[in-house]
Amino acid sequence: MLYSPAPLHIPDGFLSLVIALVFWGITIFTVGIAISRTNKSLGEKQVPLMGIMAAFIFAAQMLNFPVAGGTSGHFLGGALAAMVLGPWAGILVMTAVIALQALLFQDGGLLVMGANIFNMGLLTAMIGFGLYRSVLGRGKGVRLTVVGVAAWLAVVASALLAALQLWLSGTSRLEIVVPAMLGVHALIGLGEAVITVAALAFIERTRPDLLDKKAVAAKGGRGWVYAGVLISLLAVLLSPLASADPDGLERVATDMGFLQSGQPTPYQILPDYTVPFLGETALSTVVAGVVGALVLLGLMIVIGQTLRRKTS
Amino acid sequence: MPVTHKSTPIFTPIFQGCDGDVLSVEDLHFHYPDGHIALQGVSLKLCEGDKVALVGPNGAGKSTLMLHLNGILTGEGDMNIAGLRVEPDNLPAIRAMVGLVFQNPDDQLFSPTVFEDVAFGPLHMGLPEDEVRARVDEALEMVSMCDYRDRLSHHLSMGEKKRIAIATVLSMRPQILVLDEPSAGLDPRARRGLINLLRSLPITMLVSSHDLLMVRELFPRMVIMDEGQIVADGLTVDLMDDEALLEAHGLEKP
Amino acid sequence: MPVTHKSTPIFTPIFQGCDGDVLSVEDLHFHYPDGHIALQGVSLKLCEGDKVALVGPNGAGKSTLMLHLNGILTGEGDMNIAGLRVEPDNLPAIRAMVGLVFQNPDDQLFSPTVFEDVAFGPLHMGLPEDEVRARVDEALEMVSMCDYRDRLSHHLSMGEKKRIAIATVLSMRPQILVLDEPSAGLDPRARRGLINLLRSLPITMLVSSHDLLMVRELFPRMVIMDEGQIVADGLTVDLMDDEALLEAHGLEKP
Amino acid sequence: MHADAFDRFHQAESRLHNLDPRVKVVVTVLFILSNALLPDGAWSAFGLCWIALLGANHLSNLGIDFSFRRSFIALPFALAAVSAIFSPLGTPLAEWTLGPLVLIPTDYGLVKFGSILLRSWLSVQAAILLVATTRFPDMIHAFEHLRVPAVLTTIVAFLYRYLFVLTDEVMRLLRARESRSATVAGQRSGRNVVWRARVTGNMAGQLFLRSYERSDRIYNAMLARGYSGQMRTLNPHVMKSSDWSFAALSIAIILLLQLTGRF
Ligand SMILES: Nc1ncnc2c1ncn2[C@@H]1O[C@H](COP(=O)(O)OP(=O)(O)OP(=O)(O)O)[C@@H](O)[C@H]1O
Ligand SMILES: Nc1ncnc2c1ncn2[C@@H]1O[C@H](COP(=O)(O)OP(=O)(O)OP(=O)(O)O)[C@@H](O)[C@H]1O
Ligand SMILES: [Mg+2]
Ligand SMILES: [Mg+2]
Repeated sequence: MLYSPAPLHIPDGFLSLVIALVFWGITIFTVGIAISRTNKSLGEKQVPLMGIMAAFIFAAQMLNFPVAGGTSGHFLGGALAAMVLGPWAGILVMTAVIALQALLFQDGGLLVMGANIFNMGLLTAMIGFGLYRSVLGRGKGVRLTVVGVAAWLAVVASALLAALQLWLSGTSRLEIVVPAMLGVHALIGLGEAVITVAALAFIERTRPDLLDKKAVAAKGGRGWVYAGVLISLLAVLLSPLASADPDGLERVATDMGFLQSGQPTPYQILPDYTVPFLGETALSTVVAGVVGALVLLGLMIVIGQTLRRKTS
Repeated sequence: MPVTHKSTPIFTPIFQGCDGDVLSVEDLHFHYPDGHIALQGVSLKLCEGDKVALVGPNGAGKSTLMLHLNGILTGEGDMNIAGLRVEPDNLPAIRAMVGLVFQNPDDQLFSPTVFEDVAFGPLHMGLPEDEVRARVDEALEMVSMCDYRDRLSHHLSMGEKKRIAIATVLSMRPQILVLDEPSAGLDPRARRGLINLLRSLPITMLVSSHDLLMVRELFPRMVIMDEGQIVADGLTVDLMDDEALLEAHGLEKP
Repeated sequence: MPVTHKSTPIFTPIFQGCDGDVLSVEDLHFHYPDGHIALQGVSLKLCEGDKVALVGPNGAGKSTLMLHLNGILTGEGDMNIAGLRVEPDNLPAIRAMVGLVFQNPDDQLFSPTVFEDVAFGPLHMGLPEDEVRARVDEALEMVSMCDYRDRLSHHLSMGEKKRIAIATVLSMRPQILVLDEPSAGLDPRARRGLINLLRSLPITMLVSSHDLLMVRELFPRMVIMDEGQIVADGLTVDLMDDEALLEAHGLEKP
Repeated sequence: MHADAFDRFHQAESRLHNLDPRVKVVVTVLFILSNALLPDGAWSAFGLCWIALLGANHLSNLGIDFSFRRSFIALPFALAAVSAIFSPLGTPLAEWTLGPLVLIPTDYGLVKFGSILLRSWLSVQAAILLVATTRFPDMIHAFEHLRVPAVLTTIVAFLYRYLFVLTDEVMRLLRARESRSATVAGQRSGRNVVWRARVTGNMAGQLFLRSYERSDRIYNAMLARGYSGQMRTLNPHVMKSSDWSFAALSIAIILLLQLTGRF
């Protein structure tokens, strides 16, 4: 069968419970905002529009093109969805797609769905829309270049984050998983970039009304630009650090309390024979996770506020 | 005199004038991955210049057969196109010889402009740029759509899209044109235009259709399919008169 | 005796038997947001039990007119449905009276199961659950598809989808059934089934179609549209005989 | 593509098929959660989990090895966990040099790796069984009952419905492209990768526009039937006492599994 997306859908069992729950928390919160935002901007039309668009992303993921030696490039679509539909609608659309893939095809797990939605929906929306929004109104060359870079970065950043989640869960060694994931997805990202650029250029030519400056700006405020640029920079800085100097990242994580090296059960929140959530190691991991979640929540709230001010 | 078969899968072609020099299909069987049997022993021969209509009820296997003719689907059986066996190594060459036009022109037209779409085939064949341009112009000329060269395909009417869809394969200079339900969804005026166009194209043609009026008008030879088999193959005038035969296969005398 | 208009936008209805008690449209004008003028002065009256065919070339404005009949598009002009003016306040009541079936059943059937689709209309009218269930059963009965209640829509064949699409509006017990090209894309057998179904439904009907054979068989009255105007309205037998008229508007005598 | 290729539901008459979808969804999620909670190396608990799954398979009338036969979907992803074998913790078992890398598998790492695989494999089986015995529309109803926002469930319902329509479109687009991907003797065909990717991009753009315009038509069709922004649905499911007892039994079993894993 043709349906075979890139290996970004993490199955159940590969992430630790804390990581899975923390990302569920962030995802639920963001999707909640997305629902109310799209409800306001799209009104009663949002249900059919986003349902069909989700089906579009799903179907577009079947599009492939021969690369070389029998392999073929695929399309993920998160960045494109955010660029044409706006970030909030993009997030909802990707959420529906990922939920269906998990529920119908067991492609990606249920407990880790929060993380999958974050990686492939939220992150791609921030980078895709943020960077695209930053070059609105520029010349076509600049715009399309940035679109390509954004699409590539969105894929690479998703892969990087997935690798980091696997590492933080104790599933993979940093020095192996990061280069492996980045290597594969840096290539996949190239295909994604060309397809996204071509698709956007196509839409611009045939239905310019959907993509004119005003229409796009109305879908999300400048807050997205900051978020997008910030996340992109983070991805760009973190990737080489993680692949070239994994020990460095490990040290940083240890210092920040994400990892407790040297103890017998470093990655578990429920060490054997201790009451859940009261073990010393567990507590620190949970606290670290919560702190991380709060930071991200703060970021999202700031973005939300900016948006509201912009649109009102 | 039409030959009709009830359930014998082996078919004796009646057109013995040639031995299928352009296309010959011998006892072709095919089932879809889900197990559905779509073709069960189809044999068919086409000669240079033949214009043949393929009719039959929904689900008869017409589209499935057509997808075999340039190797998009591959069942069991023997197929030759202009002397080349249909097998993986020959596919690229065969696809240059069989021009397949799908029912819905929207599937056929995936580029933003008409020019890019008509140029896709020649470009993919690796032809030099001048040649590509010449071929595009020639193909558009044949369907009388020269003025549409730089238009966006998305905004064309159904009838225009059909013409362009035909041009996209004509630009590859095929030996055989295979059209899947070309008149579906056209209004009478556009349909009339299409009929005139098909009449004017000097090329071997296999056309599936539910439009028996068009079949009667345009195609001297008619092949009836049902349940994955060819149940009749003969002169259109003869078969159209056999109301019992038509009735038995979900058709209606026009 | 058919009345034909060349370019006078004001139209005198010939069916004076009633004064449009079910539907009356008076001098309706409409242009799309991009400026394209789709309707320029359409007037039409339908009486209880009328079965009227709406024919005309692609782009004549048939679908646009139909979208006005239950207020999805709103142009300038006067429209009354069963005595109710078409205006925002009356829309919910009007949508319950006009059952609009779109050309492509895949657009009409948007729920995963047949039951949910047929129940959609009654549910949105705010009927109680028992009533909804009763209506669904009644509607499926009318199109003879009771066994399909729990089937998944995407498993249906084209002809089955068309029937279910009609059931989705019958469940709202409409006064008028408005069908956009119901026979498009059907094979002869399914088309025959549809014709029998339409004949059996005891309800006022306005049906657009390119299928003049079906029109002749089923609809005593026929309205010809072209370029956003009604150019003829009369008995089908009369209009079908007027080859010059048909020819002038891209139609062909069947 | 024929619609059936995507349908994972398997028709059969069984206890599991007739169970209220809510119960099935909740029990499946609890089972997966319980897997995640089991400590590394709780082999007996993992074994019991599988026995519980076999029991469920048996109840489904689909064959006792039904979920097992289909459970290798997530296997490719196991590659990501291979590196866990070389954990810095635990007792080294060997030492392999691979170019610049020195790999030291440890007993702790092996246990970790094995546990990750088992957890994932058991969870996937539970999900497979859920999907095979529950029609997708019923699953959507279950989520509605479970208070997932209606917007989301409706979007997923639309996605499910149009999945088939749009993947069909994609299949036809791909076929059309394939059938014009010809060569002539002596020419290098197919141009370069960027051109091919661009054509694919055009196809994506084309598909986007058609989908977008289709959503307009669907919206019209909804309006015509009285839609005014509020989706209404009938929820056809009522919990029976047998559903309650199945739920209670399953939760008891899951608690038991947890106890086995911890003591
Ligand atoms: N991808 C597929 N998978 C499984 N079965 C298929 C698939 N495509 C078609 N079929 C089945 O194969 C049979 C032949 O289909 P085909 O499309 O060739 O019929 P057809 O003669 O072209 O009909 P129509 O007049 O409706 O176009 C049908 O029963 C159809 O349901
Ligand atoms: N959304 C739209 N925006 C702009 N123009 C449109 C739109 N929809 C239709 N039109 C134009 O309005 C005119 C009338 O279209 P309409 O769809 O009503 O024709 P029709 O009679 O139904 O044709 P057909 O037989 O092809 O269905 C056409 O010229 C069409 O191009
Ligand atoms: Mg066909
Ligand atoms: Mg129309």
